Amino acid sequence: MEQKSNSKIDVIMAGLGGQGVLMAGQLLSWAALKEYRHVSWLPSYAVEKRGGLCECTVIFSNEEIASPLIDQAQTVVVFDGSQLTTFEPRVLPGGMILTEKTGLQDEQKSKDYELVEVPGLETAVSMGGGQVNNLILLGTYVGITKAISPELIQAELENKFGKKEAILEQNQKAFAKGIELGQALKK
Amino acid sequence: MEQKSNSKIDVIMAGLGGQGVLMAGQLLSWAALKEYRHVSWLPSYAVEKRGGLCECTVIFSNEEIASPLIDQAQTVVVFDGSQLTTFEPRVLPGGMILTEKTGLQDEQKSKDYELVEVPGLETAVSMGGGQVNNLILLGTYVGITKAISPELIQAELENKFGKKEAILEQNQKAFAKGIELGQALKK
Amino acid sequence: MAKKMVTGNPAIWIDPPGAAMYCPGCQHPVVHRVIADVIEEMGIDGEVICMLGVGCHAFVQVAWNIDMLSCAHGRALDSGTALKRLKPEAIVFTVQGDGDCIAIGAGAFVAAMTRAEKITTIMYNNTNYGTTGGQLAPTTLLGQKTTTTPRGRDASVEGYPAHTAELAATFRGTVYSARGSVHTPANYQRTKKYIKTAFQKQIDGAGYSFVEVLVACPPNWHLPPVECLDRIENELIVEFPLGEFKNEDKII
Amino acid sequence: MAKKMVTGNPAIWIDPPGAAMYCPGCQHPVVHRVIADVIEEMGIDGEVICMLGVGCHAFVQVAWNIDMLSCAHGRALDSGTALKRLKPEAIVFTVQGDGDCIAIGAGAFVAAMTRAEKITTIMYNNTNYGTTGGQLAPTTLLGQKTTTTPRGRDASVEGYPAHTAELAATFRGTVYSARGSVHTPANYQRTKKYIKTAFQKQIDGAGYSFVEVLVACPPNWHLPPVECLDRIENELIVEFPLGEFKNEDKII
Amino acid sequence: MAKGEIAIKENNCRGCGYCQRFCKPECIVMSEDKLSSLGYILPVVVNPDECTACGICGRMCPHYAIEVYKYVTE
Amino acid sequence: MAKGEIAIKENNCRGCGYCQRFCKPECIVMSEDKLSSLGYILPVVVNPDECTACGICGRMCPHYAIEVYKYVTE
Amino acid sequence: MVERMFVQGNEAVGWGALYGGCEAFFGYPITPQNEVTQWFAREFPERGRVFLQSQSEVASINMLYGAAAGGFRVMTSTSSPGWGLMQETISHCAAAELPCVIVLVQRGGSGAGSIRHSQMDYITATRGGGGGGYKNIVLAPGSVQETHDLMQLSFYLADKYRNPTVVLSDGILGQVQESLETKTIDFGPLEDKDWALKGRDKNKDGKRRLINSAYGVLPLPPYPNYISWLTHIKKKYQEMEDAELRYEAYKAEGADLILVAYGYTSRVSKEAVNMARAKGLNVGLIRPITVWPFPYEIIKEKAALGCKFLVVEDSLGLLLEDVKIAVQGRAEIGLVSILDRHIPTDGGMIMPGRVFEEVQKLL
Amino acid sequence: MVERMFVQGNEAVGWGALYGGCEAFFGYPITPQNEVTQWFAREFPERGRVFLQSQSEVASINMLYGAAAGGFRVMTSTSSPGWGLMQETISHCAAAELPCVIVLVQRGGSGAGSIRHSQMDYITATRGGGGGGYKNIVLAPGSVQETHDLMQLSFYLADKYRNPTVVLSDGILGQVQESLETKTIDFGPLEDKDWALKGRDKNKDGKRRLINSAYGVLPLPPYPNYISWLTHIKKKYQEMEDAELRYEAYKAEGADLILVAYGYTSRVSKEAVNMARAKGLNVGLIRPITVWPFPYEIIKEKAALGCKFLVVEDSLGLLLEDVKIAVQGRAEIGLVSILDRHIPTDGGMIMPGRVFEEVQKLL
Ligand SMILES: Cc1ncc(C[n+]2csc(CCOP(=O)(O)OP(=O)(O)O)c2C)c(N)n1
Ligand SMILES: Cc1ncc(C[n+]2csc(CCOP(=O)(O)OP(=O)(O)O)c2C)c(N)n1
Ligand code: SF4
Ligand code: SF4
Ligand code: SF4
Ligand code: SF4
Ligand code: SF4
Ligand code: SF4
Ligand SMILES: [Mg+2]
Ligand SMILES: [Mg+2]
Repeated sequence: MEQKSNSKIDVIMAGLGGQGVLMAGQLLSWAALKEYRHVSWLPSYAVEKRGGLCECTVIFSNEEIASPLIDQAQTVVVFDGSQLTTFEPRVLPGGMILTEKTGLQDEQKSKDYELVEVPGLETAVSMGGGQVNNLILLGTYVGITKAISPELIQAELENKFGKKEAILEQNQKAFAKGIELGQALKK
Repeated sequence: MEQKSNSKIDVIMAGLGGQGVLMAGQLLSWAALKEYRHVSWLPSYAVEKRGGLCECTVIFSNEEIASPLIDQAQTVVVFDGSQLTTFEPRVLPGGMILTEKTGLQDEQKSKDYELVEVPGLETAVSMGGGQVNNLILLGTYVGITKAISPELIQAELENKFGKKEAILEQNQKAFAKGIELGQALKK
Repeated sequence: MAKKMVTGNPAIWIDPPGAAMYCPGCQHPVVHRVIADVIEEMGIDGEVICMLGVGCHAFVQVAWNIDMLSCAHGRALDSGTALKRLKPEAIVFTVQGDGDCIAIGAGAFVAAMTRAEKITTIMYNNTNYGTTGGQLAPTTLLGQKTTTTPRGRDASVEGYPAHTAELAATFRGTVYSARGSVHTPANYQRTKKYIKTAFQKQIDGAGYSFVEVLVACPPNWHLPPVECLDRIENELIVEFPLGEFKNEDKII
Repeated sequence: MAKKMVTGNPAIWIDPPGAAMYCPGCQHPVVHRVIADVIEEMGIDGEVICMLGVGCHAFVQVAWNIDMLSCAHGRALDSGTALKRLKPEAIVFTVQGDGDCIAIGAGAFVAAMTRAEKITTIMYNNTNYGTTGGQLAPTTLLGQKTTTTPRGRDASVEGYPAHTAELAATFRGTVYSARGSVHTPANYQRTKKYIKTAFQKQIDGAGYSFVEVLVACPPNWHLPPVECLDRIENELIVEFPLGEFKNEDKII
Repeated sequence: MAKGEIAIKENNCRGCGYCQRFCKPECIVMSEDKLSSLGYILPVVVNPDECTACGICGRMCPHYAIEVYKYVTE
Repeated sequence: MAKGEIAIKENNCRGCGYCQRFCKPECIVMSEDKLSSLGYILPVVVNPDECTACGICGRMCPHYAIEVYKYVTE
Repeated sequence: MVERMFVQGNEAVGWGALYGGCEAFFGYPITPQNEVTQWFAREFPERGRVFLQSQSEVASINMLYGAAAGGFRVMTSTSSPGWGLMQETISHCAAAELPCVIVLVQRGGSGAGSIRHSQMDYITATRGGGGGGYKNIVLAPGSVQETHDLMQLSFYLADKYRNPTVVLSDGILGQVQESLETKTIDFGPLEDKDWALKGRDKNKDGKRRLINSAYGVLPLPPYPNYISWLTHIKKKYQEMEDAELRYEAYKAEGADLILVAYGYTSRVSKEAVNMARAKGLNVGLIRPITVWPFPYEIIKEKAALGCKFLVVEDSLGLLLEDVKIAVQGRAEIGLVSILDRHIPTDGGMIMPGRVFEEVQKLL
Repeated sequence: MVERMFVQGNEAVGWGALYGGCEAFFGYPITPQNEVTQWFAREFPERGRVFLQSQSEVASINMLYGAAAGGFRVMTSTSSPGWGLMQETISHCAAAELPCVIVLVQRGGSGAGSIRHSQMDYITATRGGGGGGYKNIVLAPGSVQETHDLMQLSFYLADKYRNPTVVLSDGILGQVQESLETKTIDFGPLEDKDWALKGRDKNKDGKRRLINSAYGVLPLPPYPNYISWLTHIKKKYQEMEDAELRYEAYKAEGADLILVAYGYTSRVSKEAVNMARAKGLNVGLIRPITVWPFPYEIIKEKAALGCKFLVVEDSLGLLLEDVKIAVQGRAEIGLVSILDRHIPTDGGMIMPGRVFEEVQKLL
């Protein structure tokens, strides 16, 4: 489900606190800001302090964005496989859910959307650390949907980690790996 | 203007802070409580702390008292002669103003009420102290209007000053003198 | 022979009959005079800004010819803090009652000293809430009768008299703390010196400065005015000793 | 061979995983354990009533199996005062953060000590506002970076660290004041003794008792947990010395 | 000989008696029966010759009722 | 010989390292790579024989992740 | 036992509280309610009940919070600036469902205001001035006797609904002295306060009690989440609204003009009604006794019958808002406001004659 | 100079204040507005402006009181429990006519409440929660950009009317990040603050300035008595009401159903309007930008045309009261409330789909 550039694009990223969900959404927003007139990023998380459910909605468009909160998005990226059923209702009919494979147990309940299982954590660990899985999943999302040009994200990573070269490299690699994964999963 | 017992009786007492206006009104209220089902006493004074205008309204009746605040009373007792004009509008047409003579300068403006001038302060000083003038004026009011039986006031004085015999006596004498004055002024 | 006025109305006094609002023998206006004298002598009447608390002291608003702000009860130090931060060149001082400063105002007081605000407080201690009719204050002496301690202050119920000047001295941000009185001419002069020193600390940017002044409140002490002076001498200064508790040139 | 549990969950603990709500290395739950131990050892778990402030300490409401009231920010001492006045037989104690107690709560704190309330306070000092994301507290050290002092606390702007236990000791109504820590096992034991003594003072009806405890807050100190312990040893106890500041059997 | 003199503004006076208490040379005493228009007992100057113009009575008067003047040779 | 033993509840552990810091006989060290389900580095018991059952690790653990048992002869 | 006395409204607060079973008073001095505080200082300790002067109104209300949590009948009293300071914790009391009584003797505002009477706190009393859209039950006495009676009712209702209750007085009602008959009024039985903090071992079920003003933030019983608490509280507010409405209708039957007033101005209005009736004018009065819940329905009914309204209120027009909501544009509404005060002393009061004038204009 | 950035609503508060000429921020931490305080801590000192963390919200507002008296543009920010604590002195600011800006990022109430979004402080913001029936001007932004813009307007209006102005945000608007273009907006000239305290010698006329929140208690200029002050203040409130009304009407022309919402729920409502329009339903939105003064007239007009209303509000129904006053019983009013929240995390939010559902029910 490749996105038409310049239309309105929305995505919900969801998972558990600590999985880098919000950061992935922000990188996407910052990048989108370079191409779109309007961008919104809305976080939401459980009241308990640490480790609860957590999500963010990212929308970009050249028209005014009516609401930064939406019931359902074109795409939902689930960062924790075990949460797939929780977030199934959040995808638009005909949309796509991209989910981390690890933890996945439940069957896809509704057949009304396309499910893509991403071996993100596995890949991340093989690259030297589970903590970059958010970049892998973001890359996969961008690779599949072409929501934004990957260079913009790479540039934002530089803005963010510019001085910390090792981390920057790790993240950029992970993101690139995600793009690859995405292209492999959807061709 | 003798009052019919058991009808509704109201009076405004007015003067300057420190002249014993409020106390006179309270003595009258306490006494009335023995004869009437309903009694109200409402003080009102200027905001500045000491020495400003000051008044209280006393009402007693066997019917419910609609309002403890009234625009005009059957009788107004003015404790400071110089304030007569200020309080003229507060008497009912056909009512009576009883005023302390000392300080009196202004003419009676309206002819719609009866004016009684009381040489209270003069009498009080002759009895040994200006500070009992409030009892003299109260006595005069009771003497003229028969609003309440004088014994009830005397009893309240005893309740109040019982232990301080000298003061009690002075006050009781002043009150009795007021009654006399009242009777003399109105026969 | 010519005559020169020695004691009249301070020049920064707009309306000395403002003193008419005080009860006979109240010493608030005496302290007002001390402060006015200091401000005049230091020549700072055009630069001071006074934050009034809520209490009998606040009647001084009809009197002093200086810029003044009447603040919320207990909060003059918060308001003064903010103004001083924005106008560091102004000489900002609060005048407050004992209740205003150390009952409802204790939070603001502790905070101002913790932050080492460069302002000055003069607190009038009459050992009760005069304005509202003579209730217990934190400064009320043990055994003292007030309208809310009709049987006298009882330590087991209402605790112990608050020692504000001593408390102020314990804070690092405080550079000056003193307690004076005006119950004798000599103490009048000493208090004047304390207040002058307190202002000077602020002008020097040293830190927070505080002066407590004991004042007579005849109606609520239920004493004739002159006996109030004896009470200050015989009872108050026993509990609340006079003098300087801290005097530093900078925060140490 | 049989096994006997030496250290497990305190018996008055309903839900030890409540500790899961704390950041890795937070020492709040360690102090919770100390208090629980004391309450158990004294056998008073059926009689104590705890007034919670607002701050990270308040998560303990999911844990202790005792009666508790969650109070308004800074006001646990007011609420505790009232309850103790009506239930003198209860053992009433407040647990509060440093911000809760000596910033927004300073007014209630000063008043409780002035009135010599027969209650106990345990204050968790993590030198910042942990709950709201690590802002300046009155206890923040000079130079310490917080989210509201991004350049480090500067004495000329934010003043000096508040010494709460020392302040408490200056009040006549306070019979006991101490500062402990749990950054070593020995200090854990000492703190336990302080808290036990504080409760005992209340049980004896002596007066107000207060214990401050230094605790690590790794995320807001921007240090790995074990380095927080070093910071306590090398920096905190220099500014905030440990020990008893007052220990009287009755108000003197 | 008097070094100065005082003027009592009777409308301001509230009869507290502080002036009497503080005048060292006892120039001022509270009258027995002299009342102000508001009814307060007024102080009177009994010993004008002894006045040193020290200013104390004026300073200690809470009601700004005393002005003190010093004689000066021009 | 061990005087007791400890049990680490790995789900509670937050990897702070305090247990390692405080165990005098150095029975506990933080692992290099053993992660809890929440991703925290876990401590491991390396020296069980030296455990004195002093209880310190359990008391100092903020997350109630250690239970300490003492061997007793019935 | 009935005792007859002659006391101020402020003192009737005390007598009502005493006979209503109040166990403790916490308060801070402020004009024009100082006689309330002083009454408790004088009368409570010698009866073994608790009086404590707080260090501020913030302290007063937090003392109520703590004492109410212990299951005690407690109250405070204040005037407008102190009322402002209490708002945060009144909201906490509402959220934690802690019963307590707050007497508000209104003075002129805003700010430090005047130290005399007014009726300018109507909206904050009826809507709550703190965060979160909670509800106070608000009782507005019209006389010294009713002050005494409603004080007792206020404790009953506070306990019944576990909710803060406000007794809304004013500087005139507080100062006026009238005859008062004191006695305990029986409103019926109430449930035991099994929810209160007594120390765990004294609880019936031996389980701990935890009282919180943030139900639903942590997953704790009885409201495991925020929405479950809100659902409960909304239902309670509806119950109070349905069951606790009280008002007096005076000569309102078939009236062409109805005065609406509470507190001291309701007395003034009653006099004005009498003056009008004496002149043959068809005028009545509706006096809300509970100002929350508010008697919207009866006013709406009267409006539907074509009657006009005159609000008599010592403010710039606050009760007026509620009357507007009730009338829904169907009738003319006049206002006699604080700007219509009269009498030379004291910044003035609203007098019956001025109200009657307005009545004549409207008819 | 226009700068484009991507920031939270809470940060837009800071940028708006900066470009609006704010000179000092005094505030106390509280969720969900901590980013506001932190923004000022980071950005203000290095620009030579004042940031000071207060010791409580009571202190914050009293700091505003003092700084505003000096003629400075000052502000604070808080959430619901802190808002409750500010009420006394907001009332003082209104009485003393001291201009200041208070940002209120609403969180769930009552009491300590949730630490997340809600819209439960509508009534206390628009009516004032302190003593005395004063009025705050209340601006309710609907986006990050508008937060920035209305911050600037708030300082202008505060100065123009010498009145406290509230910027009413919520936990969602505070957290959402959107693109923002910053620049100073010119609202026209204002008079010199000749009334401010500068130290007597700096005053134009060389005369002292005295600022008081109890005008009329002492016979001092400019209001020698209480009634003269009230007359003045009433006139001012009327002027503000007449001149400062602002609202957005979105597809409201000829609509059969009009949604009424402010803040975050207005965004949700706009989405619902779009959903409805896409289905051919004749639905529009009225979004009050000033919630006081409130756009009663336009709603009344629409009601007269026979249109229905749906209030969308993350509370139990507070804005609803104003819509009722406007509609005067002439039209059906629906409510999507806090109990209609949806989404598993965070106690829920009101979602566009839920609003659309209700729209369909009403049409
Ligand atoms: C918030 C608030 N609460 C209460 C009051 C009433 N009040 C005015 S002055 C005062 C006491 C002042 O006592 P103190 O500071 O000792 O001054 P004094 O009257 O003794 O000079 C009080 C309680 C008020 N104005 N504002
Ligand atoms: C009236 C009010 N203001 C602000 C807050 C927000 N708040 C919650 S906890 C806290 C700070 C607590 O700091 P501290 O007492 O040191 O406890 P810590 O979080 O460090 O454990 C603040 C400001 C609140 N809950 N209520
Ligand atoms: S009450 Fe006391 S302090 Fe106040 S004016 Fe009177 S004497 Fe002075
Ligand atoms: S923020 Fe600090 S004090 Fe709070 S739980 Fe985390 S570590 Fe502990
Ligand atoms: S000191 Fe002043 S007020 Fe007192 S008696 Fe002397 S002149 Fe009168
Ligand atoms: S000036 Fe001195 S000597 Fe003269 S009357 Fe006054 S106090 Fe006495
Ligand atoms: S009980 Fe003591 S010796 Fe055993 S592991 Fe724990 S700290 Fe080490
Ligand atoms: S002290 Fe506890 S939480 Fe910390 S590493 Fe050891 S077992 Fe884990
Ligand atoms: Mg005092
Ligand atoms: Mg802390």
